[in-house]
Amino acid sequence: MSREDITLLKESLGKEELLRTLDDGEYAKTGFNYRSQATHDAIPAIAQIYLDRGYFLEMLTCLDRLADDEIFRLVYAFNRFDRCERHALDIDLKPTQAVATISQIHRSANWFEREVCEMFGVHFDGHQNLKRLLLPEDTDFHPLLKDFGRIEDAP
Amino acid sequence: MGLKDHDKDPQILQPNLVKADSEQRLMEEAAPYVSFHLLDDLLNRARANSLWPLTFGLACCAIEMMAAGASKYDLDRFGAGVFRPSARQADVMIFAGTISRKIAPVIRALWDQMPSPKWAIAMGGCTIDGGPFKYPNQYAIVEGADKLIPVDVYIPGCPPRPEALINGILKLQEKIKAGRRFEA
Amino acid sequence: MKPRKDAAALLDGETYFLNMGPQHPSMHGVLRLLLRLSGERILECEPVIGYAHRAHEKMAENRNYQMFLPNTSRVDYLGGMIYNLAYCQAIEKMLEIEVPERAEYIRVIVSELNRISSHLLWFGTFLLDLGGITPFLYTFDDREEILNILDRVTGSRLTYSYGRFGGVTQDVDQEFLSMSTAFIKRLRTHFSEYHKLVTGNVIFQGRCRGVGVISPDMARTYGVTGPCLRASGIPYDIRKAEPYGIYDRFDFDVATRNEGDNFARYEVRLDEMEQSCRIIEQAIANIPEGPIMPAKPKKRFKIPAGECYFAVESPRGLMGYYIVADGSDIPSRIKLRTPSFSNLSSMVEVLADTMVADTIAILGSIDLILPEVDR
Amino acid sequence: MPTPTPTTIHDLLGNTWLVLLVATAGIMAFLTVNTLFLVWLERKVSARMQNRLGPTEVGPAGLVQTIADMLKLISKQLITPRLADKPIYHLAPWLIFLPILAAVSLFPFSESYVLHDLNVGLILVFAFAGLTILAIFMAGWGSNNKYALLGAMRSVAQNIAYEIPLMLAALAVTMHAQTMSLRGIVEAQADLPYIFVQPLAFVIYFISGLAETNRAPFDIPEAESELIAGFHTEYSGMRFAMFFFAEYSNMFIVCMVATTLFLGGWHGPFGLPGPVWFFLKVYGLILLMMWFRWTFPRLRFDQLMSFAWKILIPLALFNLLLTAFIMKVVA
Repeated sequence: MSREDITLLKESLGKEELLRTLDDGEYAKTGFNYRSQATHDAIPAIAQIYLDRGYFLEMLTCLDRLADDEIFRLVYAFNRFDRCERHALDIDLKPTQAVATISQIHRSANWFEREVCEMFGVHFDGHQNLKRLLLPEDTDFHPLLKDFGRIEDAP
Repeated sequence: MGLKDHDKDPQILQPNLVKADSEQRLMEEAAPYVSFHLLDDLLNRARANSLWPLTFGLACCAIEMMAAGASKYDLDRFGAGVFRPSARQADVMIFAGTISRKIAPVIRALWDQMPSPKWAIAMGGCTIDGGPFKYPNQYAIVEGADKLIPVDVYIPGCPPRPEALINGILKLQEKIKAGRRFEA
Repeated sequence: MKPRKDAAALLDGETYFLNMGPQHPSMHGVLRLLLRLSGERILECEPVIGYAHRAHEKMAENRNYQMFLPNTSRVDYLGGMIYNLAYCQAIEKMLEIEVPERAEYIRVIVSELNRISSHLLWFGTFLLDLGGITPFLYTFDDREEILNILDRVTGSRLTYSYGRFGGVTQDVDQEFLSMSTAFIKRLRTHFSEYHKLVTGNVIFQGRCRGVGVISPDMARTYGVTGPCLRASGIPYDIRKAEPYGIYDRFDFDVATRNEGDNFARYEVRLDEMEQSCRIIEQAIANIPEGPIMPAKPKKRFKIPAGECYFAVESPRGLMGYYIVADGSDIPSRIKLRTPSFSNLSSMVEVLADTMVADTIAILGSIDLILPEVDR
Repeated sequence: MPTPTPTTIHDLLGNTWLVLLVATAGIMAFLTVNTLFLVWLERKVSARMQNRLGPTEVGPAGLVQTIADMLKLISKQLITPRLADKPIYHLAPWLIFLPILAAVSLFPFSESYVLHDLNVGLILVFAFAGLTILAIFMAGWGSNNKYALLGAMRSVAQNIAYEIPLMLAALAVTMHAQTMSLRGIVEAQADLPYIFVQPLAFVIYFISGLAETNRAPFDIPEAESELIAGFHTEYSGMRFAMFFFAEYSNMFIVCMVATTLFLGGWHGPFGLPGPVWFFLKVYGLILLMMWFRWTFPRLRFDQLMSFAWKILIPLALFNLLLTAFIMKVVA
């Protein structure tokens, strides 16, 4: 893990308006070299910086924390090809909030965002084709929500 | 035969079933007097020995289906190795893998496209009852191929070995030779 | 006679739509492609996926960590061993379990055997997509050998549940090792046959060279990984970039090509099989005696709140488990980052402006496993 | 050398109508048995090439396998797609089926077994074979299925492209033989088969013939991995069987023409009956075709076309000119 790159990232990302926090990710334990948190409107700018610096979007997923904190947490993982440098970026959303799409910046986000929208009902503003990805198009539920499809609710 | 029997039949409420039922009864009643036994026998034997499966894999089992068609197991020995990509030319549909709810209508359409007489083999746990993906309140899969179409032979396993598939096909051959189809 | 709008369009040179799949002989399962065509040239392509969606991620939230183990090998049934062991390794990382040396070596051997068998199957089906039927049967023959070997220790041909948290279920014997050695020898002699039959063939080269080029930039923005990425000139292999298990102990090369076309992907996979053979040989030479499970394996456990991302190199690329624990014995969330998902998403761009026949060739060359895309 | 008077079937039976009936029945029976045998052979040959056994369980060495297949196909339901163009859809299998009967009747299996000996026999064979394209296009169009139509269009383009080198190659032979009668061409090869005189023409003819019969590596109209089953995607049961029958019979015809034109027909280096030599050569060529099919991957459509127009046709023209030039100079 190169120090210079982190300094660079800190300079561009660590600005108050983009990131709320920027911590060491404890790689040995979590697999992330860096972990940061941002507000929901900062993500396009951050994604652009990552793209310019040679990162790719490895994963985007969502955690349903409605029961505990009444939030959805979007987890973006950026990584690069020339060395292992995995950065996690958390974005906390209130259930009613939408987040800006980065599908025009990292094109892999296109399907990731569709999947998150399908599974959790999180809306991505500006996404061109936010229809169902894995489930039939007439599906009316979001299966990965914690209160959906619990075994104990089964008839 | 008269309608009297049918009047008592609760199935009268389902007209389609009644029609099929009355046809079947007609066949059964006529059977002792009218018989193309020799021809039936010959055709059944031909059908049994020429089961062309539809090239249609759903998931893991499809790989074992391919393996069964490959050199080591060689389904072609039994005349069942001619995998036809077009449903119009296939005789047997091997369900090889999990049936998701999204694919279910497609399967139904494919089955309807196949010309009679046709047969279905449910290969693997998923197509028998949902297999490992079945749990209370699941949302993704259809629990068993027989929810969609009538299945003739069930082959358990996850996935079944190619030997098991061959055995299933031999069982289907026996069934066809005996002239039995779509038992309830 | 009904008006045949699409058919007429085909003759008039207008554009029309063609629906490929989900039942199509070369959609590798249940992929569906919506194509807008002009003649045989593709103007637009939209993959429709989800026909093999089996809700693995929801199932993970419904059962404890051990019970999810059998699911893992069914996500990607061709790299089942690698997926299965990766899940164990992720849990071991979270629980900080030490894995015995011998188990680590066994894991490497079976993983690489699994990788070879996956590549062999790809080789056959790729040629099948191109219309060459016989190579498919030859590679299946070789593949059966691997399945025999793995069947011997795991009891399963395809969907292995061989890994346990802390080791593996069964120890391997000398017979297993000698079978593996014999297989590598056999495979190497067969490689020259494959080259004679396929690689040098003019028709094959004509179908592959310059077709379906993925540029390095395109690969990055779509998150393409695995052989598809390495064929574009980027030597990114998790086994080297982020060595897991004991992969840092082995001497092997990352196969790359620069062209990024079908042929490059073909060559990369062939080279990779050879590299896997090298790894297996080294592992067989160095495998120590000893236990295959920790002295006190964890039978029932809870994982303290926290999260872990664990990536491995599956036959198709970067495969990651993102596991979030909430302190109970049931995972709060398991996200599977699967390579085919991202690789397939790049097809929207790669397939544009190709011929129908090329579509089949390109899809074949990127090696899709649909249940892995749909999870 | 005095030529023996050909004994035709007319001399044996006398009555023209009877001749027609017997000959048609005879050819039908022969072609059916031949197709069944060829399909069985193909399955066996491919199996051996692929370390398999092929059909073994149905009859001795699986010989009854294809009969079972045929009986099954006869007894299958015939499905007509609702939106099909019905007259065309129904006519297509017949149209692909009937010209084959006509074409086969023209071949001299030996010097004495000739059904019709016409002085334009070669042209007629090609003319009948040309009808196949029409039938394929009708099948593709009538099915109202995009895959079928794509297959049909590919087939038309391919057949037109490959018919030209096919004809040009055959033309070079007729220049040598100075006749278009198939019998005459064979008789002209009593000393030396034309393959030694016209090796290039033979290669061109054989490649074009593969393309004409839609055999791999030119099986583009029914490219299984691309177009499901191509032009016959929507055909089931017996109608499909007729296409299947036509494919193998066309293969047979192409090889018979090759034998007649290039391999010296019924002539052989040592004394076996004429028909034996004839069929040995034909089946040898068919085996070669099968070998190709199970070895090569498939060409792409544009590659196929450019191969025909840019390589085969110029080569065939060159060969024709060269033949004409040499014959003029030598004469």
